[in-house]
Amino acid sequence: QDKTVKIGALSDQSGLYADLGGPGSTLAAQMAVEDSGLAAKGWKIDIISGDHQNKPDIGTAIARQWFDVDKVDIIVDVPNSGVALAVNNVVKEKNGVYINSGAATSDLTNAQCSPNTVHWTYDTYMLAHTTGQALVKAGGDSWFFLTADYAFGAALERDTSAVVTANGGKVIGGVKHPLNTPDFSSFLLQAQSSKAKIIGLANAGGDTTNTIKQAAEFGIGKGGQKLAALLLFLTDVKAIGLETAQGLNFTETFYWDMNDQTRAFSKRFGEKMKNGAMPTMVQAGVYAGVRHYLKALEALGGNPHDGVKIVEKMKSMPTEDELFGKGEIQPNGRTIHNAYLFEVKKPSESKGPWDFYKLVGTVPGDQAFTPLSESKCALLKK
Amino acid sequence: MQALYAQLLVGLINGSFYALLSLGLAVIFGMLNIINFAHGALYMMGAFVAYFLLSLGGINYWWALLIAPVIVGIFGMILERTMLQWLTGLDHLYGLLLTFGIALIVQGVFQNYFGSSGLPYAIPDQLKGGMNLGFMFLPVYRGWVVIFSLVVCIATWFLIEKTRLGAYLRAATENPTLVRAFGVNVPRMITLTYGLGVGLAALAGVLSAPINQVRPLMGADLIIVVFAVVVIGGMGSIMGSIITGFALGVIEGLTKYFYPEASNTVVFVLMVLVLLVKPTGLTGRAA
Amino acid sequence: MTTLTDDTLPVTPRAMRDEMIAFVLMALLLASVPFTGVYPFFVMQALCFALLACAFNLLIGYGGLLSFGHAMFLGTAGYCCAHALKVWALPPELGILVGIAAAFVLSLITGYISIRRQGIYFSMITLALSQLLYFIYLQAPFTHGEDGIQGIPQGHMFGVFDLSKPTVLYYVVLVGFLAGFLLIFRIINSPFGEVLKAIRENEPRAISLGYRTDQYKFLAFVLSGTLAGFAGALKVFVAQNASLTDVHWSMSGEVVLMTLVGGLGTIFGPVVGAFAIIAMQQYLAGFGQWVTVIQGSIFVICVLTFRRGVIGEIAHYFRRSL
Amino acid sequence: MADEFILETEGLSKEFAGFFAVRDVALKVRRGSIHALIGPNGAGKTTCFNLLTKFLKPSAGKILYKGQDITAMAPADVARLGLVRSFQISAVFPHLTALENVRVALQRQHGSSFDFWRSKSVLNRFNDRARDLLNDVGLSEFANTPAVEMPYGRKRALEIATTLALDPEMMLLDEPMAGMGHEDIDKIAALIKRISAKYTILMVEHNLSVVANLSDIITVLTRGQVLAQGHYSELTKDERVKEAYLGAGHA
Amino acid sequence: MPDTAIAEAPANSPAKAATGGNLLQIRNLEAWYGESHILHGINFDVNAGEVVTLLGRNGAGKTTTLKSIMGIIGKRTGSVKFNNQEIIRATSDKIARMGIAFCPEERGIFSSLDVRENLTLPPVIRAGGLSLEQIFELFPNLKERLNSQGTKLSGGEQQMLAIARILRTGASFLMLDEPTEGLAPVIIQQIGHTIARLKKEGFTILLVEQNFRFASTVADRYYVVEHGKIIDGFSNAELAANMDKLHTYLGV
Ligand SMILES: Nc1ncnc2c1ncn2[C@@H]1O[C@H](COP(=O)(O)OP(=O)(O)OP(=O)(O)O)[C@@H](O)[C@H]1O
Ligand SMILES: Nc1ncnc2c1ncn2[C@@H]1O[C@H](COP(=O)(O)OP(=O)(O)OP(=O)(O)O)[C@@H](O)[C@H]1O
Ligand SMILES: [Mg+2]
Ligand SMILES: [Mg+2]
Repeated sequence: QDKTVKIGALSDQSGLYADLGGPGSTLAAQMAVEDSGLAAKGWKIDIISGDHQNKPDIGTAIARQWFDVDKVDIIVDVPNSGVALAVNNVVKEKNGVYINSGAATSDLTNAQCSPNTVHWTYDTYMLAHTTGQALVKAGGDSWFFLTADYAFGAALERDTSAVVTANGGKVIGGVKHPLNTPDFSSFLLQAQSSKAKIIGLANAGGDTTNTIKQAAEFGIGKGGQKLAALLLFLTDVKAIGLETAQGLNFTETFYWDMNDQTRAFSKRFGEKMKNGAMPTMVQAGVYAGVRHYLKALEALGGNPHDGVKIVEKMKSMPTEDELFGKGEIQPNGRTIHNAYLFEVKKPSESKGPWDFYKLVGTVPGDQAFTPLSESKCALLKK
Repeated sequence: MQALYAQLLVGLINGSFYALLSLGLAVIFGMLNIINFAHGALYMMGAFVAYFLLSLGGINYWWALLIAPVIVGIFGMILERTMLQWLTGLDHLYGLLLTFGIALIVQGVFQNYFGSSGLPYAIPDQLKGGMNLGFMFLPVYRGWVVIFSLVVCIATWFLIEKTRLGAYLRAATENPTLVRAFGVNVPRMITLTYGLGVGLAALAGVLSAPINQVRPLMGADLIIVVFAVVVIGGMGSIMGSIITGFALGVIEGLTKYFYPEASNTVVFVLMVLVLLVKPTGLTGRAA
Repeated sequence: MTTLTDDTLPVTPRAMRDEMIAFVLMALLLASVPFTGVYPFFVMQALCFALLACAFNLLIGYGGLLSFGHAMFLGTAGYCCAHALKVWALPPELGILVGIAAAFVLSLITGYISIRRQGIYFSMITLALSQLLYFIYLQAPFTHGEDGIQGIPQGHMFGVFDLSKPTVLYYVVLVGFLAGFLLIFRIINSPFGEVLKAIRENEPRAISLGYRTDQYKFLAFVLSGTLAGFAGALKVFVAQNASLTDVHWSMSGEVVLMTLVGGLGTIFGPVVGAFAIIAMQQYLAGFGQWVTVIQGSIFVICVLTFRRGVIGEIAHYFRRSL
Repeated sequence: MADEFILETEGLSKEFAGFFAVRDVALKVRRGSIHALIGPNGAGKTTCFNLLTKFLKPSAGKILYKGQDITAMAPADVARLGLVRSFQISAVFPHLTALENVRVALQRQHGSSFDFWRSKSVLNRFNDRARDLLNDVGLSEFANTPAVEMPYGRKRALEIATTLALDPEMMLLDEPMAGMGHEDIDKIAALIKRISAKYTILMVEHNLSVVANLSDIITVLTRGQVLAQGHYSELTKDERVKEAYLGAGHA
Repeated sequence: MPDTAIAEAPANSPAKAATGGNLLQIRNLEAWYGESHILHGINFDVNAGEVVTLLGRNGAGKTTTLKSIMGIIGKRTGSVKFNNQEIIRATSDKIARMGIAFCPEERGIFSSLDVRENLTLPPVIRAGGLSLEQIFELFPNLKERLNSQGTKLSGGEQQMLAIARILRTGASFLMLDEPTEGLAPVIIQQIGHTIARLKKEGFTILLVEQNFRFASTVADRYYVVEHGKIIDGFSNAELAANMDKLHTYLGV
């Protein structure tokens, strides 16, 4: 057993997820290595980064080459569900370790779960359950969905609808819009005339931000309807601007301004970022994941270069770090930690360039994520 | 029925962008005989310039409407002078390839510095709010976009088709050497025309900034739709591209209402249908 | 119309011999890759793209038609092959056939629509058609949208060759590539190729000689599309997935770039171009955001100063056709 | 089939947005003759050619070629029947050698044009015939020269050789001498004379001495209509022809 | 700057030019198309008010000479003086504005313009050109087809249009490249008359002709071009004496 580790941060470095993952994720991994203090104990830990450009084939090619040529032990981040699933197969084939933080698909810990994979931060199941449940309970009992017309959107809508009905709400309509639609006015008009109390946005990225902006333009908030963004990141809110985004409800598992520890970490992080950006939950997840991985290695007393073994060790240790607090990794690879319901502040309430969120509620991890009893993961059957 | 009116109107708004962009393409095509693949990137630049003007210089929307097209137009003229000009006499496809390269560079640089998720640009105060038209709530800004782009389109049409300049432009497309030998400074005219076409793209960019996010890739996918619009219209005339632009916006809008799954594809499907019936496009002259 | 390759060198028996020598050299070089320690997946990937670029080049370099939608054949064949392997559990050789057949059918349809317009219109129509297809695949259930088809079984070729072994896979891909390449070489130097050249040079004259030129261009289009499909089917085994990337228009752009860098209308140019661009993407991957900028710059530089491409310049220098 | 006339038109008309470029033309071309079509500029000669070769659709009238109605055919099909035209601007395949230019035409006739799986060496069987044709038009020493590099007059000759390769029964030549120097004119004229032994030729030409020397019969068109028809000597005496075409000064 | 200087020079107005004097002076003109060297040192003069004809075989370099004067050949050296102004380096639009007009052999009719637009396309550079009425008098065909698309005209009509449009501009020095090509004899006669009349009105004309019979009815002087050089020159009066030589030069 040697004490060398090579970490590959595979992310979208220039495309639409670059801001929420990208270089920030690499930085988060670096900080995790530094904070682990292993270097002082004689460990040699290197980090390389790669750009999968949101293309599964490029992602797998890089991953394969990392394992074959660069002798990488662990791949982290990997936003974009398509790439994430593709890389999942490679890591399993090469018996590496895979800590995904950026991808939403809950398949990673269900149908496609793998003994080499840990899924941190969030997934579609969690998003649907937390936001949906909270809003119905707060009186938003009739829903209209604007859904991106592809697998991710459909899953999100399906899961959320189930939650809404289960909690006594009603879904009164919905419209599927094509991915990357620049103009949502048609769809918004339909949502408006449906008179639903909540307009659920089962989409992501640019589609979500565009919908929110244009909804404001068409006076949708003023008519008493409320928008629920099922997936929204800090960087999205930044892009929309508080003026427009104010009052939005959504769920994240990390926000920089939660407590002293998160603030301290985020300050250090922001100083190293080009535009002073605060970490997103994806980047925070990378940090926490790498920390936990290194802890497991340390506990093993060296690097066995055996993915399954390391992940087993990781699952056997409870997780705990400054950013997500206490938690655990379930046998299917799902990390369990708290999820938080936020509301976007009014511009007048914001005190700084990244001061966006108000905490509305906390959902404990065991209620937020897929219960093991519902998981379709083959690992559980053994 | 009311919903239908609303969808028609909304379609018209999108049509404005198609019209402005395909108009710019038609102007450039008419003159330089190249398909300006960089059009989408320059459209994006227009929006970004407006954003910078506001955030760095405190210059408001109204000035941006004027200044951004000029700045991007000048940038376009520099491109023309330094690169496109060297392609005269070569196959038109090289123009397509060169501008494709330029588009990649411009988009890449902006992506590098501004990421992908987009920057906000607020609707100017004067155009905030909306009107209740009975059948729909029309944001004032959207109404403005339709009217303003109509005016710009018609003005451009007049300039190209009804003035001597237009005749020079068309003649110089066919045989620049000869037109120059008649005493017209063709290179300068070409440069200015490219600037005009690019300026139109930038203007569309400024118009769209408050509606959409200001994003480096905002033009990349749009431009392919506009290409389809151009193929449908046939690029035969300036008026043709304006009318097809608006018409397709409306058709697309209606599709979003009746069969939203197809709204991304409807323009392309229409293109296929038109080509099957009339291979030269609706107003096209034989290529 | 003006031709894209500004000087077409006459093909003499001597030139043919040069080309054969170059071909044998290339084949030997590629065959020795597994013994050199070069990462085989890289070479396999490049080979697939090289075949794609060669197919594309058949259309532009010899038919004068610039397709900006060739990714649609790559992607369609890829999806269909992947589906056949994964869902229908067909053996590899049949999977490849399914992919090729799909590309063939697609090229019949798209060719029929696009072939009647020339020049930039043709480019724009192919681009729009491929974008149409992109959106269809994005929504179609069998492609699994954004996620793509993952974890495709590689299986045993003809029941013997175990494709999950990198070296075996490498030689299968290499044989596929060489076969495709030779076919293209033959097409160019066939009676049909001669007519194609004549049409590119002066279409009205060809018509007046009694050639129904649309049919020849159509055949060239179908051949090119089908061969591109072959590349797409091979690529499935290398990448073990099929995804939207392969149908996106930026992929079509990359194919154009590869061919342009190597030399439009040259026989070996697309191969060299494909290797150059794939290598560049590999080694510049660390530059992240700047890769697009660099690619764009290569486009610009090629078009402005280096229109013949690498092989084109070499051929021009030695006054040979390569 | 041994008709006297190889090509006949009845009431052939072409209207462009209210303007009749060709009106009610009845043309009869005798098999084996050189038939000239002359007339002032804009008389409709080229339009007539375009109608006969189907590059334009007639607005009215009928075209009979070898007794067959070809009014509704496509250009390439008409060429396949043996009715072939040359262009007013020279039409060769510039980067193919003279030999290849001719071979392209031979190849069409003898099939195998779609064979993409065969080596082009199968085309070598056409080489002899191609050389013969080049010989006929005096281009033997240019066989391996790319067409771009040939002088203007030689290109016209090459074009004729290519056309002959199709073994046409009838050739339509539109101003074959336009832009040529005197030497070339004489050469081409002699060539046309020579080939007219085998083929029927319908040509448009403004060079009167050529017309006078070559043609068996002349049709004069003005304003889209047939003004007169006859031999050169007859026509020069016709006052109407003088006024409309030859001009006052003409002897 | 030079434009205005020229415009003020009195000798440049068509009316005054008839007084004679050297209008165009060409020395050691060489020209290239890309790599190929076409003109190898052309020398000749044109006096104001003259009609000068360049004769020569196909490919001798006549057209190239005209194009070099007009400034539309990529690479050219030597000296071309128009009104004592060196124009070898000037761009073609400047040259045109000094009062030189060119009618190319391939006619250059614009298909995207109608006949009227084609006719009025070249900008008027100074007063003194023909009016539209005068032009229609010369070429009645054009008047009938005014609204047709330019290239839909018959070959001969296009030739008329090409000549007609440069007569409008007020340029005093016309270069006509094979103006009779493809024209019916009647029209050729008409063009002969036109040239004679233009000469009378003070225009200077440089003509390139294959049709020697036509040239001999209008020209004052001849130059013979061969292989990119002027190999001979004589006046109309000396024509008879030079016929034999001409036969060998041109193969007439
Ligand atoms: N496509 C067209 N559209 C409109 N008018 C046309 C078209 N083609 C020809 N014309 C007109 O028809 C008339 C006859 O033209 P055509 O080219 O047949 O003349 P031509 O006899 O060949 O003359 P030339 O000897 O000058 O070549 C002309 O007046 C011309 O302007
Ligand atoms: N664009 C060109 N590129 C290369 N060579 C050319 C070009 N144009 C003309 N030439 C060559 O230049 C030489 C002179 O041509 P030019 O056109 O001046 O001849 P010309 O005397 O006008 O002949 P013609 O009577 O045929 O018009 C010819 O040998 C010709 O082949
Ligand atoms: Mg004619
Ligand atoms: Mg000439």
